[in-house]
Amino acid sequence: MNWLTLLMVLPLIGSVALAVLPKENEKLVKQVALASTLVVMGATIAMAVGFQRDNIELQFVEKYAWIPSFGINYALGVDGLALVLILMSTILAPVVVLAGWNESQGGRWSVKTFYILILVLETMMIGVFAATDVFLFYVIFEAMLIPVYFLIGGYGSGERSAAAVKFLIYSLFGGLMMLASIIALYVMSGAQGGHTFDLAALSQLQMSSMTQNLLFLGFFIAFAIKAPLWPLHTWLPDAAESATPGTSVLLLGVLDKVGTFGMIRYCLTLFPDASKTFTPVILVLAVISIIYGAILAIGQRDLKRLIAFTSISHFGFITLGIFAMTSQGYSGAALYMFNHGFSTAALFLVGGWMISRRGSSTISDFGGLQRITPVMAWMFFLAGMSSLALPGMSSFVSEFLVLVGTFTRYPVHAVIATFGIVLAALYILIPVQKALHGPTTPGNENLSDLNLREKIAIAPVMAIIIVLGFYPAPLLNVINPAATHVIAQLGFSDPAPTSGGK
Amino acid sequence: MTFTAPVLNYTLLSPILILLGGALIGVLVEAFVSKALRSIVQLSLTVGTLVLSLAQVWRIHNETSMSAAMGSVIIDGPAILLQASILIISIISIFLFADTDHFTALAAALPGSEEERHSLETGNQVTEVYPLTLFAISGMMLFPIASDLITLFVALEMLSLPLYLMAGLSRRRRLASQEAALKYFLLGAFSSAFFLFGMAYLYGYSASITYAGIRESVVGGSGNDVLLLIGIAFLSIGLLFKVGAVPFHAWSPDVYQGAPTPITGFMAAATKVAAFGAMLRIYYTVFANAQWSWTPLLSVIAIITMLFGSLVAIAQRDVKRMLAYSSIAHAGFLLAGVIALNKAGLEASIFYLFAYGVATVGAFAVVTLVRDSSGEVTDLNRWKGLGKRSPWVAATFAGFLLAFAGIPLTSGFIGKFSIFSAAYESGAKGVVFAGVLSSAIAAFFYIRVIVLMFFTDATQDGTSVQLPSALTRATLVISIAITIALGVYPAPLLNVISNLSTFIR
Amino acid sequence: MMTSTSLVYLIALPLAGSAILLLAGRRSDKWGHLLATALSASSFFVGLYQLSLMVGRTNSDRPVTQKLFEWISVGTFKIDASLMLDQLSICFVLLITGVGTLIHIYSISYMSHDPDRRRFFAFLNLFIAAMLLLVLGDSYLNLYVGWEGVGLASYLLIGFWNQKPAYATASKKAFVMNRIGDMGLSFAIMIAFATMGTVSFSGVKEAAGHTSTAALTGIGIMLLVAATGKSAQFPLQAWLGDAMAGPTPVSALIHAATMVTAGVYLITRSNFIFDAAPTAQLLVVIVGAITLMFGALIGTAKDDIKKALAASTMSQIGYMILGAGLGPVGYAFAIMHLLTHGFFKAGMFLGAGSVMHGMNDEVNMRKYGALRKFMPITFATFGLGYLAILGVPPFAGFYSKDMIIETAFNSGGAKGIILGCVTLLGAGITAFYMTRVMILTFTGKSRWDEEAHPHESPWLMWLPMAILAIGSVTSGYLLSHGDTLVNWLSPLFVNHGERAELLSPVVVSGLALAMVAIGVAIAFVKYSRNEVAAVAPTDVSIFTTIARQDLLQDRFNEAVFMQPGQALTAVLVKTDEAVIDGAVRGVGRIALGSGSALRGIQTGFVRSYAALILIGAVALIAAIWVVTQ
Amino acid sequence: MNAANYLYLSALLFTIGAVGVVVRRNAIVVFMCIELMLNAANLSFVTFSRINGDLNGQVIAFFTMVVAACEVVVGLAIIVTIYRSRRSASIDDASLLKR
Repeated sequence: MNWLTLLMVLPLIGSVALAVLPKENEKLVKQVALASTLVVMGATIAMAVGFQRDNIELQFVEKYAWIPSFGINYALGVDGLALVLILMSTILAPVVVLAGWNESQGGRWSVKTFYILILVLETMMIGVFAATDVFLFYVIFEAMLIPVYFLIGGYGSGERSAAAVKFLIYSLFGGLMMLASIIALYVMSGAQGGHTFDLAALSQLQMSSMTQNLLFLGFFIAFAIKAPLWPLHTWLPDAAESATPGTSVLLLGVLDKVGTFGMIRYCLTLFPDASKTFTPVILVLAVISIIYGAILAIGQRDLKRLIAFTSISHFGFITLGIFAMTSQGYSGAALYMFNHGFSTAALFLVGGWMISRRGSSTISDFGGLQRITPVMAWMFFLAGMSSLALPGMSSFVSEFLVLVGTFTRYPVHAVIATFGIVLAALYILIPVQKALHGPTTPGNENLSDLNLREKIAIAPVMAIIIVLGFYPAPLLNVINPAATHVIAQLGFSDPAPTSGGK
Repeated sequence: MTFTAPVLNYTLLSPILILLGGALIGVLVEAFVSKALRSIVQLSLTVGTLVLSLAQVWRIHNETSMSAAMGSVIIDGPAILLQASILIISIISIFLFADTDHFTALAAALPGSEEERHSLETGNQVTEVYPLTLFAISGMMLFPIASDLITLFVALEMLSLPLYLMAGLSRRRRLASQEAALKYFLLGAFSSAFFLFGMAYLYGYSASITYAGIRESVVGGSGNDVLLLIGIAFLSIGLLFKVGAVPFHAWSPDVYQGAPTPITGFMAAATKVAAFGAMLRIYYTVFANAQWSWTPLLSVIAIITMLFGSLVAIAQRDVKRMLAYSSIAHAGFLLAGVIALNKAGLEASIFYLFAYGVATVGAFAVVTLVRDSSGEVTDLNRWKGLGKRSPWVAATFAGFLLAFAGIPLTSGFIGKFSIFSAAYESGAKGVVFAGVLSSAIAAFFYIRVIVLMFFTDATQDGTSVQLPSALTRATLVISIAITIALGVYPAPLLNVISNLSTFIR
Repeated sequence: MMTSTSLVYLIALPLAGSAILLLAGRRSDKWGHLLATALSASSFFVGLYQLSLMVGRTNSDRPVTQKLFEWISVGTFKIDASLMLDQLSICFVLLITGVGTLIHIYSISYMSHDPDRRRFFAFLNLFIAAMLLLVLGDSYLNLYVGWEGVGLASYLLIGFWNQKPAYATASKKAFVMNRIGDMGLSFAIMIAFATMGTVSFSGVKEAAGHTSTAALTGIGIMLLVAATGKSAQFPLQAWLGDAMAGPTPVSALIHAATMVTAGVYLITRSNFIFDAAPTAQLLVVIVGAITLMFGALIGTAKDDIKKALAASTMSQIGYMILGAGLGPVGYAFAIMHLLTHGFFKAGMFLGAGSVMHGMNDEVNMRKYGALRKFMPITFATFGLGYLAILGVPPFAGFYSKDMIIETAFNSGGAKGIILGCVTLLGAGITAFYMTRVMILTFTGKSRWDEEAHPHESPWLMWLPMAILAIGSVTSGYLLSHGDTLVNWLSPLFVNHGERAELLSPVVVSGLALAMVAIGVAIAFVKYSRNEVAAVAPTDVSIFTTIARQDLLQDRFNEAVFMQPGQALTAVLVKTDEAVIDGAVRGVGRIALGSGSALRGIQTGFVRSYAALILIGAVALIAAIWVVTQ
Repeated sequence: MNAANYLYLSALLFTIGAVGVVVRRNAIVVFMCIELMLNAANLSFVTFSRINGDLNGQVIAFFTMVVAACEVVVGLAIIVTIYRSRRSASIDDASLLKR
């Protein structure tokens, strides 16, 4: 049974169904959208159940010729990492639909269009993680931009079109860098036994270290833009500020993961040596992102921008973990990707509710919410705690794994990165104090607290955050084999205890 | 010395002969059919001719590898493909001619003269554009299959002269239109002089006017290289002029803007196919062995062309000029295919030519729809909010723009990928990099237009989208369908191309 | 090691309590506080039960563990969620749950008028659970969870009335400064894992033997940093004073009896590291010494009763840290002082709360006076606590504090002398400022505002105070009689041979009492003889001024950390906009500019176009010429 | 006489023509210059035909003349219309389309 194709087709069916529905009946449109995302989620979980943990091979593999004359296949398959990310995406989708029930109103186009875009995007989100053919990956990687572009530009707020363009140009530029590398790979594969885009085959290519470095950069720049790594991050705050909360969740929670996912799946696998060559630089960039993002977050006045910058900091952690080349770092990073998806979702959704109620996203416009809207305030607080990786929250496990894993090989980087956790306390508690504590500022005396729909939407997110905080094993068991596999392939093994040189 | 009677293979020539016949009939129709029926008759005649010719091409497509007319033309795989592309593109663009509102009622009449007004009122619409088009097409058909210099030159003029005239036929802004014609004509003639001079030197170098003969001397390396090089250089000027490569591009923005939009679309698409077709044949067969001499020059020109086209396009405020510059940039990309000088390059170029041609026709078709009381509106600022007023038209246009930008799942991406990879394979890494870079720049202005259409609010200035006529709609639907189809599942076409595309030498 | 199945209930009960109360929301307003109290109490009884079991076993079998599940396992980094209860942690368990329960009871009445009482109890339960996890975790990482858990609880409770901006700020300050400490803890864990490959107490204890002193010192110092954060030790002490923003029961439980002593627990628990890392150990002592003086000095100048007590807490914990820094001999005494302090300081805080309760939340002691008559029970319990903290025999403090002073003297060499003197001096100052508190509050003339109607608190409040008072009278004797505690704990610590005694216990006690007497005397002279101003006099010595400003600790932090930090933030925000994003936008502008520049070529004149073509041709010819030459 | 000289001559004529196109304003004159270039080309053809000793060159020359004639027709037609509508044959006046 072609699970992955099924997963990709289901949302498309949903979007087609939406297309035929009448524009006017918005309620029905939303219900259908929600239903289809739920179906996809169910299917994904059903698939995940059948996943064999300890098998490091790709699973649920599918392969059909697509453009034979270029040796391009429609090839899908998942390892532990991809599976986890697909799970995350498909769980987040219904949450976003439910949480952003009304955010599609007041857009340039109809509610219907909004959800069609969302569903198309979901298909691509699944495909981009499942693709095992580099060309297919690239196609989806680029095509994904279009729906997001319209989601931001069409339904966002403020300088939405400018932000959308910035996002698109940035990403396209990165994408073209990657295209150049892909072309080079393709040509080389032709020279070395037949044109192909099969990831496994390409990873066997022989190439001079010079070439490898250049091609690596081509890929890495694209991914460093996606998962905003300092200094390629400036599109993210604008995009997040303008996009609707739901879009932001998909953008930061899922799409940006493609960047870090790509670093693992493509940079490390295709260019092991180059990866090692560039590791020092990348680690520094990662550490800078952690600290820089955190400090900038502290300095923000706008709630959405603040969240965006916290994400930049978090992506720094993920990158750090990936390139630490230890099983703890890798598993930590992988788990981090998953957790970040949910803690960012929590922050953005609750933040979004606060903003839509108050009609402003300036932090200082809030105040004393804890007295007026206790539940909403609590949810925001919990989301914040998860974002600053409080023990007991899932994000703690991943963050600590990253730090420990990094420390064993790159102590200095780890130590600097750890300062991020103090800054995290600041960038969360400052908005918490301004928005939730203190006397009620005029203008939000009679904001309404979360309604049932919103509670239902946020509950699973919180549940996941907390449950995984105490019991991350289910995910770790899936990730670990992949982790050890990749690390081993790169010729690394976890450093043995040094006994401090005694 | 004795003359032998020429032996002609009419089957292989039939597509062209059909076109010429149709054109001649068209002239007669123009003379004798009543003005009421004229347009409809002309249109159906033209379309019929084209379809017939296409059918003929289909019939001969597998009896290829034969030289007709005593080796002065060659019908081989690429020839078939190119001719087919030209015909298909012509068919979908001819639909746009149907809306006579584009064309002056009486080209001979003075702009704004009594005479003109009268013929407008009486609906005395001359329709010489159709036969002209057919003549041009037949020239285009001949251009890429010519295999000696005479035929090449004649074909060049055959396709150029009608186009010069057609550029001046616009009903609105006639002064500009005539100016376009003048510029196109003067510069065209100028460049063809270079072309001719180059021919002379090639003849001098090889003592032969057939491709085969010239290639032999090139391979043999006998003879004076200076003659050869000057020959190649000047011949190239003629060809590069036709495809609009920098610095021989200057005519294209003005002509594209001045000419009636349907003509512009037809010209931009079909001429490129023909010119590049001829170019590919010449460089791949005749000059292949002198590669060392021309690839560097061509590479430089290609790089300059890509970057120039993309950069200047950013600064345009007129849709047609913007498309003109984008077509310059695309000429640069296509040159990469010529430089590649390998089978992959040939296949890629042919695919690219077809895909790009179709998308171009479609794009200009959209341009014909955006109007106000005084005709077409090409000022980009007045395209604001198009997406709100008529989402489908805007979406279609966006589709073509994305194809131009080479976004995946559009034909443009496959074309770009294949042509760049071919160029890279032949070691032209610099060209590829420039190509990627300029694609990034290009993306910028394509997106700008999309933003204008979708994300900015309309200005109330009477700009409106005319409801597309059935034929225009057909053009739009066909071209967008092809554009998407070739992006999603190009395998079939690519297979056909790779089976057919080998030049007969 | 023996395994148990019931340890988890210690934590589960209060945790469940807080969960229920938070999720049930207003519905549980009626019975929430009762449930919370009951759960806390039941947890205490579980503790007693465990103790009874433990006493019944032989030394070696006393520690028990319970593995709940595998928490994190990646490569060699394996952490089980498992608990360990041994002689050390049982002390804490009983202290936490015992005092905790009393304070629950106290709060029922104290918070009865607060609309959010339920939330308050939820947080209290949360705290109890976290604190128990802290002391029961069997590895540094499990401890870390509790460590930050109590931080969270303390944040929530300090900011319980966070509608007052000052209080909200106080809670934020506490959390952030604690986070700095936590960072130290995570460093310690990382080093431990990198060098020893394990982070469980037992594992580290084994590995410590064959690990380089450098590494151990590193770990030790980082643990010390953690301790300073949590236990408000120098240099991370600044948050404790502001933490008094929380309701008084909180100050009693968290910021006097239990949480702030976590640092002492950490150091004692890590004895195997510090014993092997003398440098770190020395630092511990120094930190302790500095803090005990620091706190004492601040205490002398505070007019806010709670802040005065907070300062004394800081100083008393200084004693404990110092004690713990003195190595094997010191650990037990540190713990003993910790326990006794738990009683008398909690008692006094509750007393202070009771006073505030009667004086409608007035905290300024200059507005008290002569309350002895109006709240006799409070006076009695507070007084007993007072005697205990002074170290007057036979009250609790006498045993515990003198032990530390004695050990300090006997720690050998100049170090011993210095430490001894510091601790002695500290005792004196303590006597001074505590006497000051007593006099200002309970004796002398009344200096209250008109609307104040002081009255004794209801029994729900004085009962816990009374119980704690009994504790502060007897606990010292009980724990030290026949070295009960020392022997109880001894299996945990490697015993070195007895050190040479510099001074005999008797002498030390004599000296200590002398110092105390002096301190008390001065206080009497200063505050009892002459009139106390209802408003703090401003014409005071520079020392007083500085002391009133907590020895400028906040000013220092602001000048050195906050202001530069804020400046940096501001600068970065600007540069991100101007430089980094500016660069990107710049590229765009360049492209656009060059585009419009190149447009110039398109002049519109045919002849210039022809010229272009001609130029192109010439260029080609030139190129050819170059090629053929 | 050395045939090469004819080549030099034709090159010269070609250059004159080319420069003429660039420097002259009157459309007719410009057009004549182009004709001059074409004929220069013809001259080379004929010369080469002489050098190579075959007739192709001369055949082409004839073709060229025919084509040139067609060009004249088209060209004059365009120029005349422009002249009629603008009352000027200066190609510099026709510069509506630019940039």
